Amino acid sequence: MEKRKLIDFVLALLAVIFVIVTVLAALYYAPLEPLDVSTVLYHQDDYTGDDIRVKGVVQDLSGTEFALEDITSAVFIDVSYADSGDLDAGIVNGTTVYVLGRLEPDVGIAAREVEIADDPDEPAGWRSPYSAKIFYFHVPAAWTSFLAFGVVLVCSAAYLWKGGQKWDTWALSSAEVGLVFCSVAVISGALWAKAEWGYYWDWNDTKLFSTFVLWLIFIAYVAIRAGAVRHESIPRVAAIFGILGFAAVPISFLSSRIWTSLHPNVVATSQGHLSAEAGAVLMLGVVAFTLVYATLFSRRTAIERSVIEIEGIKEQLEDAE
Amino acid sequence: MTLDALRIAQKDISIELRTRERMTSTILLSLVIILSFRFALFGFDMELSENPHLVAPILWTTIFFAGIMGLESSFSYEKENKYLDGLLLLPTSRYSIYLGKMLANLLFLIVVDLVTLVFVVAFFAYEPGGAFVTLLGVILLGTFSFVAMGTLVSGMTIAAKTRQSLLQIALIPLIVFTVVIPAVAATSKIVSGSGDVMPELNILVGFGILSLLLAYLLFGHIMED
Amino acid sequence: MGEDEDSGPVAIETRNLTKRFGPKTAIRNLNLKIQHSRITALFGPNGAGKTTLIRILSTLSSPTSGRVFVKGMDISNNGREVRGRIGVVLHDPLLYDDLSAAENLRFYCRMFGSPDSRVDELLDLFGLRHRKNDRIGVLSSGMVKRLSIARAMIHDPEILIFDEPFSSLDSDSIAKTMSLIGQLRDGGKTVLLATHHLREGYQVGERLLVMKKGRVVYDARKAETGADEFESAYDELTGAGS
Amino acid sequence: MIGVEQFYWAYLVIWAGIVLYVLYLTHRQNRIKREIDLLKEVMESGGK
Repeated sequence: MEKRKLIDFVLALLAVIFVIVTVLAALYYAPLEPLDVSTVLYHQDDYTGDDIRVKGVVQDLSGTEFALEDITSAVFIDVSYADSGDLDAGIVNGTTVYVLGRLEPDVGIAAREVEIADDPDEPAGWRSPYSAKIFYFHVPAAWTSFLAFGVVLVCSAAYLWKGGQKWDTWALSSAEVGLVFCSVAVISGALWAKAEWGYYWDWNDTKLFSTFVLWLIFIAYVAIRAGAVRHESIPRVAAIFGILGFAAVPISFLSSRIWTSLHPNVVATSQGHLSAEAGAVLMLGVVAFTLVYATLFSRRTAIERSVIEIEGIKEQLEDAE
Repeated sequence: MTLDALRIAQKDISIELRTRERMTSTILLSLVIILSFRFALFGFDMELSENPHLVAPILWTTIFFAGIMGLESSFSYEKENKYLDGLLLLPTSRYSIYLGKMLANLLFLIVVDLVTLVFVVAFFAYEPGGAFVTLLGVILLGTFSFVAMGTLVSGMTIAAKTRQSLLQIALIPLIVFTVVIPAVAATSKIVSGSGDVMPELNILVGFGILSLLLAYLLFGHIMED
Repeated sequence: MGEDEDSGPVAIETRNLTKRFGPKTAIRNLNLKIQHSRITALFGPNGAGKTTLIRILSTLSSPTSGRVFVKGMDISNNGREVRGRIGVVLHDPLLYDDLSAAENLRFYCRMFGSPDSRVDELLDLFGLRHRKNDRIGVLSSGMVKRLSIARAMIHDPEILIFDEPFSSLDSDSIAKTMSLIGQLRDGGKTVLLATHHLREGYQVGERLLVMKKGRVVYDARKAETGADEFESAYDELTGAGS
Repeated sequence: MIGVEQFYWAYLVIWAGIVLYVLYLTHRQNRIKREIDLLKEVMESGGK
């Protein structure tokens, strides 16, 4: 009993520490700094398939030189052309390049992906680059919800296979906590979409749609369990539903990769890879959210155990009568 | 197994013919929905002959609403009146019970579909013309797919013994992608006379068969106390 | 748990049967053998686990652990066969209010694979032929009870299980039901009945079992136990009447 | 388009949601603890 409390405490402490570190890192370590290009000293475009790779050396307003090396598509730039002219030029005088991570003069911005808009009227890069930092919370939240629903799948299967109260308790707890994280992912995504796309939700987007369905499924799961009389058939039905519902997780995860989707693919695709800084902060976020999940999960199971204890006591009382 | 399922379906149908409760209330609901659409669109001076793509949402909104209402009473009729144990005591597999219920629901909903189609044709002066057979095919397949999963989930929510009915909340996320969108998309294509509906039909048939398979695997588990 | 010393062929056997509903234990590690061609009466206060036991024996409910054999068949693997061998009369009549007596019986008759002539046979046996075309909803509760027994006997099962056969019946119907149960036993059927009607249960039963909190706490043969002796033992065990 | 500073609301929304959930869990836990204590009291006093 005491050991469990100690583990809970350590988990909660770690979660809080990691969350604070992530927030600070997202805000300060991986800032998006605008680099207002005043002069393009050297500039070269290479076409590889659909991508434009840009190399160049530019000066900002203060005259400091920055090397832009091997800039590929995707992630973090607002291209506001001073004079919309030569599209192929990519970077021209007056371009504002938002760079993820610290700007280090002279060292350059090597390997930091910057997207060059194809059309100045419809920039394909981030319209609202600061909002893109929600990425450090949105992705870990989505990942944690997938993890949580994975736990629901495993525990539900184990419950059907072997039986045993604890599997059911774990599945229920994981579903509820996972729903919280799924809500965070959906809401943060919608806020970001408003900033970036100009509207909260796009119903034609398969990624958004499938995640929404996933969200609905686990709302249904929690609703089936909520307030229901404790009876053996409910855990069994819920377990079956949890297994069916998990089918939406791979659909949600893969949808933007299988079908065309507005949703950016940043992690683990050929479309873009993260810079070392962004990757590090993202990993930090994933660890922090997983720890928060573990803490909440442990608390939720404790509540469920107490509920069962209460029912046990009540039964004892009835027996004593 | 099939014979048992047919007998259970026949029992449901003869009860329905006796009481006509389900059919009357569902068809009335269908009428109300269609009339609401009619007056809403009439207010905007819209005619279906000019906007044939409106047929799809009107038709399927009605069918899904009426269908959920019908599915809900399918098992709750047995449960609330405490007949369910009688079915479970029959020397047949649980899957036959599912199949029987599914067939009765399917037949019931097909009647509602046809009546709704008549309403749409009558109130909106919509003429399917040559597309009639394909339209009917899509409606039947959509209904089949909907009923196959709906009967399974209906059994589930009844077995869960929750106080309020959770059929809608549990069913809708499962059918949005798999039934609602393909059915509406295919109907839109047919009424506007453009596009190939085979991909949608494949999804509907595939999901219907998948539901039957899932029911085969799960229905025994669901119905056990 | 007292084993019955006169062992005949066993119709129903439970081995380490346990049933839990969440934290509640309805049946605790029950080992029970029910002999063939005999009337076993199961008594016990509410919540003793009688109904749960009957639901498990009739495959409506599955055990949490342990096994149950009906005529040597494990019910968890042979649900269909077991259901074909047993007739179950539950508290609810399991007859559709909206269908007539004959229609109800015909439905069950076909489902159990018995010939349709069995319907009239049973209606005659239970004296309900004149009401065969009436809806169940308009019949008296005594008639419905008799019909529900007819429903359970539609496939002429070897084992009959009754849950509270005497409740909500007038004394005349109770007497009829009791004599019917006696006839069944004389016809070589195995009968298990769960009831809290002590007197009636004692009268028809040959073996008397008392359950309390999921356990069998009393097991005796009627031939060796007087009615008063049984009643006082029951009161003492269950704490009733205090 | 939402401005840069305004967008920090989004982070607040996320964390506020999680904190609210933690508060809800704590509330439930406390309520259950009270109930357990009460039941135990009843059991000790009424256990004849």
